[in-house]
Amino acid sequence: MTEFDWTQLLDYALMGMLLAVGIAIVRLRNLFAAVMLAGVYSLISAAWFVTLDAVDVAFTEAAVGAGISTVLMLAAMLLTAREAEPVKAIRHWAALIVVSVAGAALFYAVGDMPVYGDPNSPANAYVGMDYITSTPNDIAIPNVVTAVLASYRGFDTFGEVVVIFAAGLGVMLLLGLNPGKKTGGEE
Amino acid sequence: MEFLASLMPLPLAVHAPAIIVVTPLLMAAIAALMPNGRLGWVVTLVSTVFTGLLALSLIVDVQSAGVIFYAMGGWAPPAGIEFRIDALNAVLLLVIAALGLLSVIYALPSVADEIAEGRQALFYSAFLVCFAGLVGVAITGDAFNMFVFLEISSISTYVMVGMGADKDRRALTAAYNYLVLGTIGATFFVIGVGFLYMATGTLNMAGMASRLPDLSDSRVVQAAFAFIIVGLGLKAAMFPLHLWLPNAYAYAPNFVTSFLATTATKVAFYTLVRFLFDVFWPEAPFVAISFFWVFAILGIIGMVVASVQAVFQDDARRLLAFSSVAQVGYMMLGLGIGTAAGVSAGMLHLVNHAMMKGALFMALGAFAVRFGIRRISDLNGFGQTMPLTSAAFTIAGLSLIGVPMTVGFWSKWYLGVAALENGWWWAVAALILSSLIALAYIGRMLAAIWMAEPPHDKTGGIAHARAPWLMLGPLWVLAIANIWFFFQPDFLISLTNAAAEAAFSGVTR
Amino acid sequence: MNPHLVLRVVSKLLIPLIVVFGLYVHFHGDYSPGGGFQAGVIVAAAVILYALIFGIENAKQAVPTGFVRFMAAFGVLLYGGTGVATLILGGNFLDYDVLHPDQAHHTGQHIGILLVELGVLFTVFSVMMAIFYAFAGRAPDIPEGEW
Amino acid sequence: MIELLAERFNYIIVIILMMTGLYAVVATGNLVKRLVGLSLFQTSVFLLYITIGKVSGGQPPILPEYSESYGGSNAGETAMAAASPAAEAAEGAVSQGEALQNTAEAIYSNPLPHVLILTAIVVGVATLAVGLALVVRIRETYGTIEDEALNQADYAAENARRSA
Repeated sequence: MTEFDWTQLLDYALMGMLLAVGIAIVRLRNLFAAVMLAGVYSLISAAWFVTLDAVDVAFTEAAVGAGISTVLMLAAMLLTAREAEPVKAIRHWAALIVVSVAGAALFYAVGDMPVYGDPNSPANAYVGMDYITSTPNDIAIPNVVTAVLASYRGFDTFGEVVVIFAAGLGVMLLLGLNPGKKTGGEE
Repeated sequence: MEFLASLMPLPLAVHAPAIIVVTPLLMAAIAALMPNGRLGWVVTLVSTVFTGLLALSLIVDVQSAGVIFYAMGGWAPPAGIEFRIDALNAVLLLVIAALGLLSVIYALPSVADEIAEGRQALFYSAFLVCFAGLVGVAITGDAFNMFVFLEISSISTYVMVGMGADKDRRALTAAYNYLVLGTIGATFFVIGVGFLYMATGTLNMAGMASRLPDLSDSRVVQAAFAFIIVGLGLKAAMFPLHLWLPNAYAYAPNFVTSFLATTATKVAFYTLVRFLFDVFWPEAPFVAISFFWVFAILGIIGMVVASVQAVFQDDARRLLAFSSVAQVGYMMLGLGIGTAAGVSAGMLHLVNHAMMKGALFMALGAFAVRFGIRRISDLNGFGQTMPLTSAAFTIAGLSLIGVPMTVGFWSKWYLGVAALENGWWWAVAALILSSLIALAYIGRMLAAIWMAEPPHDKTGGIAHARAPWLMLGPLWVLAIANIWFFFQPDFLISLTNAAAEAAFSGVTR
Repeated sequence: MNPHLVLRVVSKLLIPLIVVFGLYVHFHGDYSPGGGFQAGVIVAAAVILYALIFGIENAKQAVPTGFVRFMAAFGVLLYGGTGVATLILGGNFLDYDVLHPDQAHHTGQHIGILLVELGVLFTVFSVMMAIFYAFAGRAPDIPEGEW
Repeated sequence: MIELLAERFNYIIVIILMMTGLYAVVATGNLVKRLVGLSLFQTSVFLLYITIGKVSGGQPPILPEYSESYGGSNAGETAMAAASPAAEAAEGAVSQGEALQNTAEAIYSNPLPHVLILTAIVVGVATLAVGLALVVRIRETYGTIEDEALNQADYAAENARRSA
């Protein structure tokens, strides 16, 4: 590309912020701060999703990741504890081993990954792009994401509704909707 | 079977792959609205009976047609999601449908005993969601759709395990640990699927399979393989990724344990077979290496170590849970042998283990519903107290050890034969060793049941009790199946041989 | 003077706007980012805001727990029911084309997408409310000084 | 080598982020913080998927509105438009053809990863809700949400039962 792409600078800035926030979350022991930063992390991700053209995802991530999840974690934190105990040395090393093995496997693969933004990569040259050309003929709505979500892969979305329903069932079963007494329960 | 299937009206038969998943999901929503547990149970029973009939008709269809495809939304793959049923997942359908139905019949007295009345309807709803999720995982032909169904079944499972907290608070921590490890597993699986998508551009498993052989040098594909194996291994409780299993099985409500132990890890095992042989292909260098160095080795370590751990348990259900980890080891060994005979033996053990573990956990649940016992020492003299339940327990226990006259013998026989074909005499030695340890831990329970002094009631006589018929019925069906299929093994062996053949012929059309 | 007066007035103005925005996000999902899921979260956020300002008991009168439980199941039934309707009309599961004869404009697809997104909206909204009721009902009273 | 990495810097950052989240899950003994780590891990995986689908110079996969009958911009009207059998059938077909040409000219990013991640976000929040509900119950039953303290409490209870 001959012309310098200024949005790349924005990308770099967002990635830097994600890294900083991510590491801060790991190091913080104050749960309130960690939870709020997790919300910030989601919000920055949402911003990056926008520069990556995933506006639907950005919208959802902002509403769910930065909104609902944060509120949920705050509520749970209020009911449980404000401060986490420091990480034990043995767990620290165990975690480092797990992370290095998984990270090594991932870095091993980086060399064969398609170049960032490559329009001819297998992922971008096959089904994904076919949706763009077939949606006007098959479904005739402008938002291709909605078309794929609700029609082409509508069964996935049905599963998604069921997952949410299952979570609702779980919360109703475990906590109850009218928690007057201690162990919950519907009646 | 053919007769039952022929009763199915044609539109039902054509759309059976969709209906078999959607029925329990819609019924789950209806069960959640039921005012009391008994009605919830009726809804659940109706939908599992219906699902069972559909499963039978699908299995018959697969035997005649070979492979059944179903395009969701009418969109042919790769644009849409495809369901795909062949001889391999037909076996899983049979196991889930049969054990699901038996567990549901068994559930009414067990759930009434363990779950608060106000929550029973929701509980049955969660069960149906889990049931549908497992069926969906078994028959979907789309990798991402498989993730969605894995999570449907997993989330409802975490909840159901946590519901054991009314009896034992450790159910909560068990459910939490299961949730964290299960979610890590699912996320690893998603990373793997993402890498496969990156390399092939499609999510349809058959589509991936047709494009992957040209990409065997791609590091992305190799990393995808590693992440998928670890992710599914976590869900299948493959040693040493089994840490969530013992507590989850030990403290969940009895009915949940007997359903999960017979289906959930089995479905995860099936997904491993599907990915190893069909999405990837057994000749690929990294897959070939994994047969010996991952599945055979870890399988054998798992079946010996977990068996030894089982010997030292005091809690009866925890003992059986460790035994389940060992049994997963047997299946992994079958997979690791890497031949059609090995896979067939692994699948045979999958079916047989569902029969024996189902009966064992159901029997413990029957003991619990009458006397609220958990520990092995509490089983003292139950042969006189609850003879019917104890007899069924004994049959299933012997089957678990693998003595002749029970179906467990065939599992080990065919595993041993398949291992010897590879010249793996040490695998046979490990099989025998693990069976001897199984003799020790089952023997310990049988000794307590039959030889120890029975508990006495207030008048000084021996206490007598009978489990509810709804519990004894499914229990004895499984116990008799354990003997019946020793004498009539051809049906099961033809099913699993066809499954192995289907695994080796790949998923391309 | 009630220290929450400003909050009360502002939220009374905001809540209807949030609900309208949620519905906009829902019904405009075919044309712009958004859809049933985001809309469900936004509408739930409006009710949660109401509960935070005016108390959970008031919110439970507006959106009762029984209604929440019913709508969560109803959303699943609506989504699945759309699929069953397509089966009865002779298509594959979720094949919306059979819902309407006008194939040139793909009206069947539009009806189908509208129905299933409504299902998503109902379930997501009510599950978010269920989660909120379950957690908030247990919250200990936090002295204002602590924040 | 430098160039190879520079062209794939997005994956490298995303991998580091994923591993940060995974570390938080495994290392911490606090049950709430472990769930925070889990959602960090999952969000980073979402980033991985979305960067796969990015096309340089692309725009969001929302096509220009190619049919008059769907041109309304106000919410209520468009909702009706979606369901109404449109009058101008012929016109619609023509403008659809034009739209096809438009789509061939513009570059769009890949919509499929977006759809997958929308589903995955929902699965993530569902897991989080169930996990937090369990944590709240654990806290109410045990009085702590630290792993070690929980193990000790179980161990002590087991010993007490055995000696009784």
